[in-house]
Amino acid sequence: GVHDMGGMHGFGPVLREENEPVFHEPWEGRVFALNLTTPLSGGLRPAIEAMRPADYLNSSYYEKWLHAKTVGLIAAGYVTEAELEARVQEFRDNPGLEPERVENPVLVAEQRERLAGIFPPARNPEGDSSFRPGDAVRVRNINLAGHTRLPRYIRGHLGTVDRLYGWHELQDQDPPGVTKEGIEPVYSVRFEGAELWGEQAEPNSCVYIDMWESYLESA
Amino acid sequence: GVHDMGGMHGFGPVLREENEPVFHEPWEGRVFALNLTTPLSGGLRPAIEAMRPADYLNSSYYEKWLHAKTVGLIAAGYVTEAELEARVQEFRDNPGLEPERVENPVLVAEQRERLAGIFPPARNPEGDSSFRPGDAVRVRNINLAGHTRLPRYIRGHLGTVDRLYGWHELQDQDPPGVTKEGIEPVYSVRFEGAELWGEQAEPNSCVYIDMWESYLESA
Amino acid sequence: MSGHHDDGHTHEQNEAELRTKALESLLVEKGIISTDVIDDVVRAYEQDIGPMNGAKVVARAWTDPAYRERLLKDGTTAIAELGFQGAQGAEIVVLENTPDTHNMVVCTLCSCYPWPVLGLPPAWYKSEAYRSRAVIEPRAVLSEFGLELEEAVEVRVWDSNSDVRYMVLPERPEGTEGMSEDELAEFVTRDAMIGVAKIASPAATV
Amino acid sequence: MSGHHDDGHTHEQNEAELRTKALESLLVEKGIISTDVIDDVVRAYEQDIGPMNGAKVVARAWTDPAYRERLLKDGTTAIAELGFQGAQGAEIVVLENTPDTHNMVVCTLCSCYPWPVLGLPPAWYKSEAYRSRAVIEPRAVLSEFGLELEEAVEVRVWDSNSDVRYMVLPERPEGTEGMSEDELAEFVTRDAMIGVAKIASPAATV
Repeated sequence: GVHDMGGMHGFGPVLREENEPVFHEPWEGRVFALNLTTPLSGGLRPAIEAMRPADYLNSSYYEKWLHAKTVGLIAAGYVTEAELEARVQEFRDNPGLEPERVENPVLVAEQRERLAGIFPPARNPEGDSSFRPGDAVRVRNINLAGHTRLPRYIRGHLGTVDRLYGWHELQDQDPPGVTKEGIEPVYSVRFEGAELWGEQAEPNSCVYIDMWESYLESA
Repeated sequence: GVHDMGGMHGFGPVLREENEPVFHEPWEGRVFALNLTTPLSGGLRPAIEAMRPADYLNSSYYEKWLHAKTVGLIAAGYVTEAELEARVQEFRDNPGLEPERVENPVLVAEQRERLAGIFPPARNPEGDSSFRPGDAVRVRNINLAGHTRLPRYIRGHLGTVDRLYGWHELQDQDPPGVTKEGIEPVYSVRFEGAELWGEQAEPNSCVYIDMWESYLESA
Repeated sequence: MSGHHDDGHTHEQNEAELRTKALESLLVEKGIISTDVIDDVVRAYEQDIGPMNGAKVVARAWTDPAYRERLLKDGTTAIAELGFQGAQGAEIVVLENTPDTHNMVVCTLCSCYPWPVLGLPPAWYKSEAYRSRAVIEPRAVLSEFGLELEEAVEVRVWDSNSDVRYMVLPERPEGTEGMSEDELAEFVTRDAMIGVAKIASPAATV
Repeated sequence: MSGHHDDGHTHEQNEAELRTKALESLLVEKGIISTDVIDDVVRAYEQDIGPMNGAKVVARAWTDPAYRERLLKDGTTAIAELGFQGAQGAEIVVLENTPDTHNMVVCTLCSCYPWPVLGLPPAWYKSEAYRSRAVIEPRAVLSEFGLELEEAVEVRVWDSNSDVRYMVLPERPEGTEGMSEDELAEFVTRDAMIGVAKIASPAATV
């Protein structure tokens, strides 16, 4: 999808903002925190990536989160679309109305503890791995329609294994919506700029990217 | 840019319209004809491809033409931005106002003759060519920021020359805005689906695409 | 500038319409174009330049083996024999569909299309969905058009990225034996000449 | 549902704001979250979890060679020594910038970022321009940030596509000899820890 934009031309200069706040508007902070405190399996990315490309490019970062979180909460049965739309209408009809405040210090303490901990993705501490640092590898030409961690710009290219990070769960979906089962070695793999971008590569530059073992074949 | 969308996922089903008119609104026909009758060097595509990706995806086909034609007519000095904006304002302020009608049968006849003729792109009738039908070729990994006829999905891939079409002018721009000089052989080259899309390729399918000779190297 | 529209309708002045009026008005005022030139081109593409032209080419090829041979060898010239040429037709290559090979045409970068024989492309041909998907999943796309091809049939997708334009010569359906060229042309559809459909046998629809 | 905002402002109720209110209101009503949980998380990321954390890590690495070694060997554990861990920090790899090697971090597919040490990413890091360009023209991007690197310096771009998160350990600037860890931390910028800037020598700015 259009989210897979590494190496794509046409997005213009990188625009920076001086003294940027963490959240530009209060609702952004609420959406952020709301997402962090109601984790859903699979996270937000598949729903964000399933947005119409024009909508994806026209939505701000937290608008995408809000969209995906809403989709996820409805799918998981936390809220129904009907009650959500009814509630939106209430707020629309009553400008200045704020959500009712409910405090629960026990929940606050629990969430603090949870958020201060490490969130290790499920993984094996060790196992077999096929590649060693220095090995030449080629990225397989995999073109999944669903969520994947293998960007287009790297497919088919030759690289060199830099190091093994450990064993991580697969995140790719095939078919879309169905996460592939499995835990695999994940490597950092180095690709020379000239390999990725040909004559248009900048001098003396390279990309390191994390590759699940099934993305790779010996070269 | 985002216009280079061959093989990109996420654009949904192909939606068809029954009994579709040639033009959905009168202004579309006017824009179409206006473009055809005031040809500008380089055509519309570079300006269309230079649109912000979000605008590109949010604009209809003739909205893109209108945008690019306006950019082109201003750049070529046919109209100034100031007089155009002033005229837009006049039409905005006067709903129902139509452009003044001026008739010129001589111009109509001239345009008819021009449009009924063949528009041959400048090219040599013959010359040297490096590849023969059946030759194995690899597409060079060229990543121009400007207009190019080499889509991303084909770069780096192996194909087979099917036939030589003739000698065509280069259309690529490098740097953006500057069309490369030269006339080259253009071939039809065949790429197997599995070569382009790996395991996700559909069975017994292939792509034929036209390749200027400098896009190719022997494989 | 003059001339109010007096058809009594309130026009919603969308931005594209306003800007088009402004451009046309300025170009006419400057003598670069005239109103009737624009009218004439619009009329030509609305009435004269459309898939009925390609249909005549196909019907001729179905009934005249020598023409068929010329058409497949040099599409541009054979098509010009029937009087069709012009913008977006400098070099037209005709692709023959057979029981073993199915050709379909796309333009992934833009929406290039053989205007002299097919007119202006339908919206779906210009859609991002068609442009992105035709090369990676042509069978899935054909299936949405109602055309299911067996695996034994090779699907060839032609990406129109140069000045060459492609038109498909569909298979002549059964049950059309003895029909005249004009009768045959009635059966030939735009979609079949793009390669996203076959032409149904008239017998099948009785 | 209750509680009118009574600060006297007229709020423009944008759609995202309305929908966020509706979601929060429903989730609170159902007891899934409470208002103060949301307040607490917002406050944490506005006040406690930000680049000042990463700056402490960098300052420690600059002044404690053994820590530096641990940090480069196992970033996650060494960073946790200073009390920084949590969401988006399950595995943090620290990349050492040297006179010969410049590392910079991007996430082309999304906007992954090492929250425990850098907080939430700035808008430019999440921008399509940065995500698309960092891997194909890193030097051009760095140049827009005011950083011109000689060709002899290898530029390494790290695309954060797995659960591993990257943080850059910038070079310690000249003129900071004898400064304390706390003083040094003041000099460390977010952009230097993303790898789009170097840290200026304090002497240079006098």
